[in-house]
Amino acid sequence: MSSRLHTHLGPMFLEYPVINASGTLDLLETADALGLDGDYRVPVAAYVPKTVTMLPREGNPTPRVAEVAAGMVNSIGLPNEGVKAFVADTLPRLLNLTCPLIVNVAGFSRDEYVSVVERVSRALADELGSDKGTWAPRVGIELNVSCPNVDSGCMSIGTDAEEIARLTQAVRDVWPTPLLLAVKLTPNVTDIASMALAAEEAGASAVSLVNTFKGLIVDRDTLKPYLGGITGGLSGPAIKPLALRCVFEVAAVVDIPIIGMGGIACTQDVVEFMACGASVVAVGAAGFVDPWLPARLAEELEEVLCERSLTLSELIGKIH
Amino acid sequence: MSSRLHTHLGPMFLEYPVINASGTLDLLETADALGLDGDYRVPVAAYVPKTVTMLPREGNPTPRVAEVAAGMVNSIGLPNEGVKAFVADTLPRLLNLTCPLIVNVAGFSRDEYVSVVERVSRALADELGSDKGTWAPRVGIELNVSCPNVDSGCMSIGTDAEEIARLTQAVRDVWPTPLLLAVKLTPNVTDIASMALAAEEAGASAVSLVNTFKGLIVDRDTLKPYLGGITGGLSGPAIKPLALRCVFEVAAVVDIPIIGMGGIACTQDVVEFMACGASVVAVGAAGFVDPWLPARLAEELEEVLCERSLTLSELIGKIH
Amino acid sequence: MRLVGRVAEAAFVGPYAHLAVEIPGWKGAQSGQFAMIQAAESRCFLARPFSVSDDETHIETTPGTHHAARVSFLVDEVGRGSGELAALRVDDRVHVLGPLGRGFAAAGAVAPAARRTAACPAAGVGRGGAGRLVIVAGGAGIAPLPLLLREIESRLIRSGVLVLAGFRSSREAQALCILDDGLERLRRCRIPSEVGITTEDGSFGFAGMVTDLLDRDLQPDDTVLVCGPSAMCEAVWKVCRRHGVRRAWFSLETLMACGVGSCHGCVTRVADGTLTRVCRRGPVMAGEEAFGAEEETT
Amino acid sequence: MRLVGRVAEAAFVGPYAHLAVEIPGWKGAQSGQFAMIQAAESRCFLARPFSVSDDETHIETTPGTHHAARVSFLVDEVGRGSGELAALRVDDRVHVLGPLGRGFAAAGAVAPAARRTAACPAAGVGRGGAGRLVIVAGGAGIAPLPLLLREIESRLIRSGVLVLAGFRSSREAQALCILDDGLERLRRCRIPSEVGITTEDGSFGFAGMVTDLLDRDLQPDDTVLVCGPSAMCEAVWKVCRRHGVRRAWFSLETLMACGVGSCHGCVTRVADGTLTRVCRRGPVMAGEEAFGAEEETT
Ligand SMILES: Cc1cc2nc3c(=O)[nH]c(=O)nc-3n(C[C@H](O)[C@H](O)[C@H](O)COP(=O)(O)OP(=O)(O)OC[C@H]3O[C@@H](n4cnc5c(N)ncnc54)[C@H](O)[C@@H]3O)c2cc1C
Ligand SMILES: Cc1cc2nc3c(=O)[nH]c(=O)nc-3n(C[C@H](O)[C@H](O)[C@H](O)COP(=O)(O)OP(=O)(O)OC[C@H]3O[C@@H](n4cnc5c(N)ncnc54)[C@H](O)[C@@H]3O)c2cc1C
Ligand SMILES: Cc1cc2nc3c(=O)[nH]c(=O)nc-3n(C[C@H](O)[C@H](O)[C@H](O)COP(=O)(O)O)c2cc1C
Ligand SMILES: Cc1cc2nc3c(=O)[nH]c(=O)nc-3n(C[C@H](O)[C@H](O)[C@H](O)COP(=O)(O)O)c2cc1C
Ligand code: FES
Ligand code: FES
Repeated sequence: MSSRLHTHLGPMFLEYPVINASGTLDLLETADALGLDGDYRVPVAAYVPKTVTMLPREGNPTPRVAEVAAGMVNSIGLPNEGVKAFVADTLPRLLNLTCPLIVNVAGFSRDEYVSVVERVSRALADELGSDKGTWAPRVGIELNVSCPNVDSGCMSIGTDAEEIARLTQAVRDVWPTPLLLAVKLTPNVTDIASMALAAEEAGASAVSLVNTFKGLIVDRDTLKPYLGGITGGLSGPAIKPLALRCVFEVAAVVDIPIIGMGGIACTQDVVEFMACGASVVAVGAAGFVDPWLPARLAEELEEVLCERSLTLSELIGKIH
Repeated sequence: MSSRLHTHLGPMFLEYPVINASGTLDLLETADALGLDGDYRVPVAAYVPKTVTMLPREGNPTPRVAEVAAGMVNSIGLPNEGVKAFVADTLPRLLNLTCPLIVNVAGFSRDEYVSVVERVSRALADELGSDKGTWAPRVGIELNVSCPNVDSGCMSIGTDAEEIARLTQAVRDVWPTPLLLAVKLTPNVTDIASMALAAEEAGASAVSLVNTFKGLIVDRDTLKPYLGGITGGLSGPAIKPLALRCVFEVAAVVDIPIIGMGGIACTQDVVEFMACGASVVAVGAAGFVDPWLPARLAEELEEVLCERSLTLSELIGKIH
Repeated sequence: MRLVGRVAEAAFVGPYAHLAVEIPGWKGAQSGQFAMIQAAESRCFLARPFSVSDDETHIETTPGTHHAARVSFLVDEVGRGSGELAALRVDDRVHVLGPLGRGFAAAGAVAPAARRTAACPAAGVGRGGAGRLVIVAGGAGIAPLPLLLREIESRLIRSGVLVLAGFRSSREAQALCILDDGLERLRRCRIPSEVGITTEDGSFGFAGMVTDLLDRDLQPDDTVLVCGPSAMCEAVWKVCRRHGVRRAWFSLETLMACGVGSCHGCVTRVADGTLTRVCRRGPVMAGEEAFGAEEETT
Repeated sequence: MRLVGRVAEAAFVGPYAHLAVEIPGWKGAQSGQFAMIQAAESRCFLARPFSVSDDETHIETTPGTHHAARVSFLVDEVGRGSGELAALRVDDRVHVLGPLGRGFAAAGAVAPAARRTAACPAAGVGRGGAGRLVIVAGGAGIAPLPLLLREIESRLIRSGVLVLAGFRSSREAQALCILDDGLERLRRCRIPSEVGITTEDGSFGFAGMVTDLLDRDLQPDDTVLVCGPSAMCEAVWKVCRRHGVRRAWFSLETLMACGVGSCHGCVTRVADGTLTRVCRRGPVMAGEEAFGAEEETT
């Protein structure tokens, strides 16, 4: 893609400012499902796999997804192979991708987050050598402190500014600057700006906004909760105005870059998130309908920039 | 409507469990706009006029509304004639309606809320006599501590459980039991259940859930905030899963009735809110498209109850 | 009550969609009134305000019999809501709330309509005094004119009717065809009428703005009725002030969520300094009421 | 890449909508594969999974020439998404992601398709051994059968093909017509075939469930392929176990948000105790793999 779209996310060079939201694009599975070769052109400027936890997780009971007006509610519950299998089987394949990697991590205590990051670090040392400085353009960490679909940890950290600060600091100790450390925040709080500030002050190099909004679906037949996990997280166009407000509020108080997401489905959405202050945007649930959406939006973004005679950096935060 | 739908909201008898959400139905204006006589059949079981404040307010600059996916964002800013004109001109006309009245009140300090309620009380004493016991079936108060579209007061009270408790208590002193005192909560908090509990413990006889979710619209031409009030409140079907979750969470902890609202647009929505624990539901923005919607939904609700062989009280809270 | 209409005719006149909708239960509108309309299978949350373009509800064809309510709208496709309406086909359903608002008659611009008949009325009483009735329309602002012409055909307009319409280009000017019947009826009623057209690109009629044409021969005792974009309305009001015209009425456009006074979304600041709900006090307002009477600095 | 298809034919067969969609860029599907599809002007957020019912992509009419990709779907209208698809008319657009998932061939149920030709193939190699191929379908589960019949016409099925289809009533059974061409081709290829129909209300064929019919004459060496609601699949698996049939494959249905392994929404618990993504490991899975081999308690 044209140099007009080239950008940086902390120490990472990105060919264009559009990535995927964790848990909404499994690049390896998708490539396989669609019969693409391993070396096909990845549709994201950096790839964020689904959240990895210490132990393997099966996830929540079914049903796990339901469509609602202008979006969907999910209660997936972070199924994943656990960090051991992740570093052994998946990580090497992801490092072979042509784009940088942002490993999304969650835990049920501060120590667990730290342990997962340490495991990833050790595996990276094997793969990339022990000089962490050379990793910086290639690998980052995103801390998921915001999943509404698991019982403990996670969102309970993300709703407490002090906990966010302590966690960020603890992870920074094992994942030092200049490595990308993004903290992914939940919008289910009274004041998201204070959460972002806490992360920034504790050493985060970016914040990701937003995870899903906590919602509930009633089973139309039984009138009981429809989702196996009882409540779930709302995403899709329905939340866009709320997510834009979050980005707008956070951009007003932090200096670190924002990865904006929440309902992005078309190029106009990308423009709006960047105008509100996002340096990079992530496509979430809308990518289910079209896994190539991130790259397509980037191409169209370039056209918009031309039409409006704007550079990327002029667009970012234009609203303020 | 059939006795199957008859219900109570605290001390108030309601012919059916569907009312309007404050600020979304001006019954007098609508009747006039549509050329209806003064004594036409009101389309709500109880009428909630727009928020009244101490002083007249002009409201926010334009534009004040914008449509978004499955909803709208408003930044109206509580324009109203002020309590003096309200009690002099409007209140007497509203007391002539065939349904009970729930006066929605806001202030920019605790004292202001109390003063407005006192003004309304005094006017009611003139209109209905000084025996407050006789008012109970006819008039209630709803405290709006949740408007996201004004600078101070209001939502800053609604995000603080202690403030909610203090305010509720202070208003209870001038608006004593058994009079209906509903506290209308904002969903823009980390834990809405604790807000509802605070209101209940301080003497509220009902909670109204939810007011709008704080959002932002970007002007597609200028890339500046579109609404005159910068941010606004999201309502409509987009927020339904979030509002249902709020009702679900609050119903699990309080014993007072819940007035449920947020995206109600069809009978299935009414059923879902009641199943989650709402005793009464309120139609908000969907009533803009059809001012008769509340009464129509009530009629259809009756059919659903018949089909499902459920009484109203069996439906309420069925999910729990 | 919100009504359900059936699209009986759908055609394009230039870039605008012209819809004729049969609406059982429709009460009949005055020109300048509007309805909140929405395609039945809409992806929009809210209905949108559209002027009633023509309304054959109250027309007796033979004494005692009425047409089925048949209401026309002219839709300029500017976004999703109008786009859905413009895409409607015959037999599609439309939700309709209306008629709403103060039309030209209720605002005092023309005498309230007597029961109209399809045959040319023997006599009528206008309020126009000695001056002409000057109707100024811009783009899709031509929409309410067919119904307006219907109303004035039953008035005695001594000095005649001047219709000035401004368009971007000859393509938009094709919409003029919706006036053909009305102008023909004026002729049959011996009401002198004249039409002046401008296009911005000069591809049809006079090249320039409709205000240029208006400026040329406006008379102080003319009555001016205006439908069009806000900028045009304000420009016309300036011309009126300059020519000493005081009898001018404007159909205002703002964003409307409800159309019936509930939402306070449609407010505009009027001459007395207050914010007023256009859906209730308007959409038709007198120039002095809407824009005030301060001297222009031009 | 998500593809854009054009509806070339849209008709109802009984209560089901049968759509033939021209999809430029479509790669050709195996029976049992599905696509995520969505009407272009949809009010739904997500696409919905539908089995490829027939696919004329790879058929050479005369050697060296191909049909334009033309893919059929059979849509049972159960909610908003399927309702929108069922309402499509000729020339409407559809978004298509696919073909996706493991079909019958990839799951090992039938030999992978060789390049098929429209003319009857001289010979083919099946895997069916001595037994028959028994195809069991319930309701709209009949959808993938046309493509399945196409695939097996190029195999040597010594003991023939038995198609058992269960419906609610004769109305649903009208959908059988989508099998006419395929059955005719089997006949032309001299593959013995038989069809048994049941309806729950007895209004057509045998009265009862399709499993009743299956139970009557299932043979241990039969190969059973099943498409239908989950309850039917499980009931069929019970019958298979009872008759000692081990070669049975099922096309499973779960809720799917993405269809490509990204969302983890479509999981089902399989025999080995794990939750597996049906869109990736299925939708076609062997009976033992999906439901396990524990002895039935009946
Ligand atoms: C009384 C009255 C009569 C009218 N009569 C006619 C008529 O006869 N014919 C006719 O063609 N039109 C008429 N209009 C105008 C017509 O109502 C509008 O063109 C129509 O509502 C546009 O809707 P839309 O969805 O197509 O456009 P959009 O502009 O896409 O939709 C409007 C929505 O987008 C939002 N929006 C607008 N601009 C922006 C922005 N820059 N950034 C972000 N959001 C934005 C708005 O808040 C609104 O929610 C009339 C208007 C009024 C008030
Ligand atoms: C591999 C595969 C192949 C298929 N092939 C075919 C085929 O060929 N033909 C065919 O007709 N069908 C087929 N189906 C089934 C088809 O996908 C569904 O019928 C379709 O997705 C239904 O969508 P809908 O929007 O019409 O229905 P809905 O049921 O209205 O929509 C589904 C949405 O509603 C939610 N929902 C469902 N039940 C409830 C409830 N009780 N309470 C609240 N929410 C609920 C769901 O989570 C989902 O989001 C297939 C399915 C799969 C997995
Ligand atoms: C099905 C689904 C699964 C998700 N899984 C994760 C996850 O594992 N980790 C995470 O940090 N966020 C997860 N998310 C949240 C998204 O990354 C994103 O923050 C959210 O969906 C908002 O973006 P959207 O509206 O574009 O989908 C998930 C979202 C969905 C819809
Ligand atoms: C245009 C508009 C104006 C509103 N004004 C008020 C108000 O004055 N007071 C109040 O308590 N709530 C107000 N609300 C909030 C509604 O009462 C309701 O809580 C909210 O809109 C959610 O319901 P809905 O999704 O059905 O619209 C307003 C909402 C809208 C859309
Ligand atoms: S449009 Fe709602 S008050 Fe005028
Ligand atoms: S449908 Fe998304 S993982 Fe299977």
